[in-house]
Amino acid sequence: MKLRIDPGAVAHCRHLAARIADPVEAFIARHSTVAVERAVVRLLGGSGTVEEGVPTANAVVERLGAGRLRRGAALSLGAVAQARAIGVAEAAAAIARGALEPESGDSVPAEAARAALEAPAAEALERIAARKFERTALLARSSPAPPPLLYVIVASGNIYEDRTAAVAAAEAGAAVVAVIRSTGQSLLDYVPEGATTEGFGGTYATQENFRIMRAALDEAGARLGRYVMLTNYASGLCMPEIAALGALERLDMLLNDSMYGILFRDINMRRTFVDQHFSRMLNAHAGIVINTGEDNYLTTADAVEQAPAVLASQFINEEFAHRAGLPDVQIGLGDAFEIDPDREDSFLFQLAQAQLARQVFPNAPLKYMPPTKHMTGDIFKGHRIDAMFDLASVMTHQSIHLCGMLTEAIHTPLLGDRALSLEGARYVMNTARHLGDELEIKPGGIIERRAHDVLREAEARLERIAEIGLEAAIEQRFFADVSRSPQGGRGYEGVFERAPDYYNPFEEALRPAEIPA
Amino acid sequence: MKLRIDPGAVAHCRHLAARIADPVEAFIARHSTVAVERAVVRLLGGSGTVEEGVPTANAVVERLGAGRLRRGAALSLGAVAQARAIGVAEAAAAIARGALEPESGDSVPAEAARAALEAPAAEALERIAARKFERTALLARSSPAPPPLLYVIVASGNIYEDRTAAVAAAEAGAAVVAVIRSTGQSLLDYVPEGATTEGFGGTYATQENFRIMRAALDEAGARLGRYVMLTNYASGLCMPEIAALGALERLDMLLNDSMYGILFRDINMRRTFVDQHFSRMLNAHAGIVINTGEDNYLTTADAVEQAPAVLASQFINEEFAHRAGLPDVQIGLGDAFEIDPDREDSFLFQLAQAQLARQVFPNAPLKYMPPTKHMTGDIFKGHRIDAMFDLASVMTHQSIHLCGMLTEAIHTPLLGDRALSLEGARYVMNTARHLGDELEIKPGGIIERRAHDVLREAEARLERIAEIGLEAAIEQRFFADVSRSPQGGRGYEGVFERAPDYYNPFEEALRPAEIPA
Amino acid sequence: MRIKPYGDTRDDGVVQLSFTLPLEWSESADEAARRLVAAMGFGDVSVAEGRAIASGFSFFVVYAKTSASIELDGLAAAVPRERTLSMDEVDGLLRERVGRKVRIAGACIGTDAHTVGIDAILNMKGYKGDYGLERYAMFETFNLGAQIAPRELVRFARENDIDAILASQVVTQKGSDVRNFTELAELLEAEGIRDRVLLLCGGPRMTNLLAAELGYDAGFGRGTLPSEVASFIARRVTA
Amino acid sequence: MRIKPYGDTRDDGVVQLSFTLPLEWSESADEAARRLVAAMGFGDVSVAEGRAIASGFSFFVVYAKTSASIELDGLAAAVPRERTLSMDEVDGLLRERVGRKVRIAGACIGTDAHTVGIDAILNMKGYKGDYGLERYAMFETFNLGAQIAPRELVRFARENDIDAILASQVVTQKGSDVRNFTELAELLEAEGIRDRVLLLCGGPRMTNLLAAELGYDAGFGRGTLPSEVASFIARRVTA
Ligand code: B12
Ligand code: B12
Ligand SMILES: Cc1ncc(COP(=O)(O)O)c(C=O)c1O
Ligand SMILES: Cc1ncc(COP(=O)(O)O)c(C=O)c1O
Repeated sequence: MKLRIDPGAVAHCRHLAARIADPVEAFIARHSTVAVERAVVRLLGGSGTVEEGVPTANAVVERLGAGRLRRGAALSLGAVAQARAIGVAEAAAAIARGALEPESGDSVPAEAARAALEAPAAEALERIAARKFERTALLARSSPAPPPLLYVIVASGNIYEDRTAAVAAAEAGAAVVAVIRSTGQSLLDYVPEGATTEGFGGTYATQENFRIMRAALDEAGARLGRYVMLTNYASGLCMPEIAALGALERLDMLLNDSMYGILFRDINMRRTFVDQHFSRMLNAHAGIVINTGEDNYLTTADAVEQAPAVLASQFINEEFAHRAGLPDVQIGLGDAFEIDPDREDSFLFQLAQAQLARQVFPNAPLKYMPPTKHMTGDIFKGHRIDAMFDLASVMTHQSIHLCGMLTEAIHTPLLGDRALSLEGARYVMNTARHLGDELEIKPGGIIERRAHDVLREAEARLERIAEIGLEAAIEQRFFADVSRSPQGGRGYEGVFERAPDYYNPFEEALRPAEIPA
Repeated sequence: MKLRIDPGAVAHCRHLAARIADPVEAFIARHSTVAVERAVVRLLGGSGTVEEGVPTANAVVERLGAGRLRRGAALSLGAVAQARAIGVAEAAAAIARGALEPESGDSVPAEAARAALEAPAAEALERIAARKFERTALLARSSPAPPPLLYVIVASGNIYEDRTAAVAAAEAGAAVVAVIRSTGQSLLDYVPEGATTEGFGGTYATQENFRIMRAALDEAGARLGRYVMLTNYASGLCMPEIAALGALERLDMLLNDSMYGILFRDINMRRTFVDQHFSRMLNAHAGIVINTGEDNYLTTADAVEQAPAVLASQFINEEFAHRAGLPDVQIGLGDAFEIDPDREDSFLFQLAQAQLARQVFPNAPLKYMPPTKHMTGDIFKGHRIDAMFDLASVMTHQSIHLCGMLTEAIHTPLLGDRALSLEGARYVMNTARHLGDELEIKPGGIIERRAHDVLREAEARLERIAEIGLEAAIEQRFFADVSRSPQGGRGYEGVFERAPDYYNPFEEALRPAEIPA
Repeated sequence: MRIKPYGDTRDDGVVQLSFTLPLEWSESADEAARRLVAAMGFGDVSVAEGRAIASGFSFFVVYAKTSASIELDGLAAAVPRERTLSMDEVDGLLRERVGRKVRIAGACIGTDAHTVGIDAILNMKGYKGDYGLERYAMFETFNLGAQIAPRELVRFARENDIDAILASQVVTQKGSDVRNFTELAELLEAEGIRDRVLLLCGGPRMTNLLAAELGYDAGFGRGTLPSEVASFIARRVTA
Repeated sequence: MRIKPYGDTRDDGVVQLSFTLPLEWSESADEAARRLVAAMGFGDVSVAEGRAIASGFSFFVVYAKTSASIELDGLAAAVPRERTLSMDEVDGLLRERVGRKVRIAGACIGTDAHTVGIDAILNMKGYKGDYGLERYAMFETFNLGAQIAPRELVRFARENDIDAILASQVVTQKGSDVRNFTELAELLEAEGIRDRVLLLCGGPRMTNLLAAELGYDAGFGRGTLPSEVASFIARRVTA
């Protein structure tokens, strides 16, 4: 099954995305955020909490103060460590506790401070690389089911129930398990600590929770003879920190979108731009596949109208990802099956959109999201809508397949719901395994015309965005029908201009030599 | 979506089917059965029951005795009527009651007896024609949903609950409602009388039950603005009588297969051949669409292996139907979606088979039966299998679509099951309405190769059957893996050779001038 | 009149159930399922499907008959359903009897960010072709949006002379909706302005009965149309 | 140990239900459904879907929590499950202890024509790769086929010195299976040969418990393998 699409238009879209990214990248290069600095602190060993449960990373950033922070948290930590002849991690812990004053490093020359950072920074990057090689080795021994990767979510709010659910899902055929975060976590300006058993509509993302899940899935994977991937959510006020923790705990995927927080959580856009860049550099190094959030555009607005916005956003997300050093195989662009199921020929439109994405981004592990908006309490009809979604996915060779749940409109998935969903997807995908390869799309027919229209319209939008700039475009509701201003939204106070001698050892080490593809 | 199939092979199959039918037709022309004669009595007005609930038609045939019957029941009735100067219906009733002796007409010349039959026979045929025109008029005023015709069954055992269920189904979108017969009715050598409220796995087919359903569906249809068709089952020991009653009560379809009773109810083959012929003549005149039973081959044996048998049987059923005067548009050839759902690419095989039937019988209202054999107590998976069936149906333009039930493996459909099924079918067919038209089958791919194989193999089987004869072929397990002998099975005692002056006014009137197409 | 579930015959009481048991599958697991459903009070229990879905977990589909029935008389009274007024009627009523715009504040409270529902009620565009409250001449609406702390909503109401508060909760897991709604109602009491405002809540699982339990004036569930809410407000502020 | 249904948390008791009510849909129909499920003894009743499916009929999907639980101890004993013997073991046992072929008659009784199940047990080919009784050296099997009246089966058994009768019923609507099975058992009693034969029944809804109630020696349900039946017969005729 192939669409005849205009390669010139596709190339032009990529060119426009680059033009859109340029000024944003320039901004990113000149700024940092409290979240980026906290991630640096964590990578340098600043883990755990101080009194009152404040994470060490937050306490350090707090105590360094705005002025010092402008040079990068790392530099202060290196200086204090150097001055006191202690380890950088120790310095961080001491500063966080208030046992050492940041001033105590002020006399140390930048050179020396940087030198003190060298070993711990290299060690952190090596730990991450080691986790990545671990994954590679485990994957090499794994006998996976045929693609796409069947992906399910767990979201009980209690990490131990989530663990039970995740293992059960793995046994029932899941290749990827994502732990949905508690509502509201993305608006917290810190990462909670420890194993958690209370959350609403999801479970807190914490380093300990990551560990618990990773261990359980490794154990299940060993038993089942196939590696089971673990996923969590980065986008939010703590994007870079979650990326750091995910890298350390061998998560395999992270939800990481260059605009999701802006549009859907009213997080400041500049904060998000800076945060996504650094977090993605870490994802790249960790071999973590990012999942972008274009599907969200379709859960609120009309899916037929929004298809061009999805495609335009995919080009932009791809461009930002490339600039952070992510190769195509780590860019899980989002899409969703959200067209009104009761619309005549809606399945043809879905095929057009999914196949278009497949051809435009041939090497990207496309993330295909299930029907959600049009799911109702009629679980029987819902199960059928999900079946059609599964069919579209296998026909168009999507890569990461989020299994739809028959109870989507009712509750976060029950253990039994997941089993039904996985069984259902396996049935549909197996019975129609090669259907897409055995059929051809009628030239000039409904499907092809629709794909053309979407591509043309995306191109037109990208052109407009390139003209007015991404910030203005977001303000003018180009995406998801919401308007956000450059200085509005949450977390803007955490964005700051870098001092001329700003230093971030990880950024230095991970800066891509050239934009990969 | 089109398969490239060899028109020569198709033509050859038809030619072989004609060769197969020839000797059988010769046999039919020389024989009649008690059931044919009872149908004649009924058409001539012999309705109701005599004491002990024995139907008048049965009593008449009984009292006429074998000798007289060989000339056809009509002739005796005409003679008695003539001799007593009463109506033919009156004669039948009197003979049945034992109030008149059949001998009382023995002196009447055949000429005179035939003359006495002329008016009542013509009147019966006109009544049937009037019901047919009624249907035509109702259909002309009807605004049907897009094809295929959604067909559901009711089977509570109680005609009044069936009526409730049928009206509810019509409201939920059914275009055709079939009342399944009680298990065992097809082995009764008489048609029960009156409204019935006790049956197992179905409801008795009686003239009164037909009336009750017809009235209810006419009423619902008027309210809904679309004609709702009524279906019942002919094949069995009373094929011709059910055909007669169906004609009189304006049924729209009848299950009527030239071999079903033989294979699945162990009814004698010669009995069946003779019965099916006359019953189909009546179906033709009544404008009733027949439904053949090839789907049954697949409910017991392996559906992949049996596909050629299905196609071969379709050719044979078509040929017999043509010879009874049925035009293509009244020949609802059966097929079914019964391949093991867990077989890889099974959906491709289903498409191949359905599309092959569509192209080989372009004008036949194909009857597509849902998955039954592989349905289990897992109603959720079952609902998905049914969804794929619905999809195959709309993609290949099937005509009469028997909605699959998620509870197929559990119970005869509940009222709610039917609603879910209809809703599900509507969803799938609407969302993929033009999918079949917008895709092309890859030349030489899995689908096309499978269709070729089935056609070739059907041709080979028809060749063998033409050589050895249909009776021998049935004995040698060519169909559904069962063996039946020409003189074995139920009802053989009811087959008899016609006397040289055998007379059946309806057969005379309805004998097709030439084989229609 | 009492009615029972209808399978294929009046009063047969047929019900379909499905559930998961934390139990390794075996034939005795099927029997466990059968006994469980019998213990729930059902008769004619038939385990149509029972199978392992993971180690230590089995899934079941069961059909059974209930002897429970429900009395219909009085039911309509328990769920009063007044005729929905047209936009003109609502505006007319308010113009005549209140004589000024009724001030409405809506929000999706707590950490809940599902604004589509409350937007559907408030925004101009409305829902399913039914215009939202913004479109009414006699309403002045303030849509505070997502993730609004109850405290913030109460402060806004006090500072802006709000007549009616509309709170939405879509995430219901572990009773988070009940918790947030309760907090809002209690804060209003604590601030002493509960009787000055009309307090409405809504969300896909809300019912009038639950709303009453929570101390709200009304609750609106799945499929609510803006005009139904408008009618309710108009009737209550003019009652 | 007692267990309860598992939704997403141990012992949460979550159950899914669906049913039809003979009731025109309206919001009060949803409330009727809620009350009905509450009357069945469930808590936290949430009507996820309620809608008209025909005039006078509404369909509902409900999630609710049950307080019922089931005791696992002793359950395994109630559903005894002996190890299935291999074909060689069965034949060996019979050769040694009976010393002649065990004569088996099977049929689908009454008006039921569903022979696939009994064929699966009896025919050479068997079921799911497990050979049927015909294949065993020490069984002599007679498969009478479909729609065999109980009387006919009894006559056959008497005239042919049958050791074990295998009766199948697939159509279960309105209790027709129970009726036919009962008739068969009573006829065997009446003819005085009940204790001379081993009497087995089977079908998709059969359970050992139901079989015992009907006066049968054992009952076999969905998914039965021929070897399980063979083992049972071998053990019982040599016990
Ligand atoms: C769209 C959507 C989202 C969007 C929300 C965007 C937005 N701006 O609203 C996005 C993608 C961001 C999202 C995120 C999440 N979601 Co969400 N989401 C949905 C979805 C698909 C549709 C909800 C919707 O828009 N319905 C349409 C509106 C019109 O209906 P409604 O809300 O019921 O409103 C009507 C009535 O209830 C009533 N009403 C509602 N409020 C009020 C208030 C008043 C005063 C009145 C009078 C009436 C009224 O009137 C409305 C019109 O009739 C549902 C699944 C589903 N199909 O229902 C899940 C769902 C609600 N989400 C869920 C969850 C858990 C989440 C997440 C935690 C992660 C996840 N699993 O996806 C995050 C966290 C978000 C957060 N912090 O709250 C769960 C909630 C589970 C539960 N019962 O607790 C659901 C059910 C999905 C699931 N099965 O897991 N989600
Ligand atoms: C195949 C089939 C047919 C075929 C039967 C062909 C044949 N020669 O058997 C045909 C097409 C002819 C047919 C006709 C009808 N059928 Co039918 N049919 C089915 C179907 C699809 C599969 C049954 C089957 O073969 N199962 C496979 C076998 C291997 O499983 P099994 O029977 O359970 O047997 C196993 C065990 O139970 C056990 N077992 C069974 N018997 C015995 C006996 C002993 C002694 C032992 C030890 C073990 C044992 O061992 C077997 C192997 O594990 C079912 C639906 C379904 N998916 O289940 C409907 C179904 C059984 N049919 C049904 C009905 C009502 C009919 C009809 C009345 C009309 C109709 N609705 O189709 C007619 C009437 C036939 C009649 N007079 O009995 C209903 C029964 C409803 C009910 N619960 O009462 C069903 C459930 C469909 C439905 N939902 O309406 N049918
Ligand atoms: C890209 C992306 N990031 C994060 C999230 C989750 O964010 P939150 O935890 O704020 O609900 C989503 C939600 O689906 C997403 O698509
Ligand atoms: C052609 C045909 N006739 C009749 C029947 C029904 O026959 P019976 O009433 O014997 O079950 C069927 C069953 O599906 C059939 O396919």
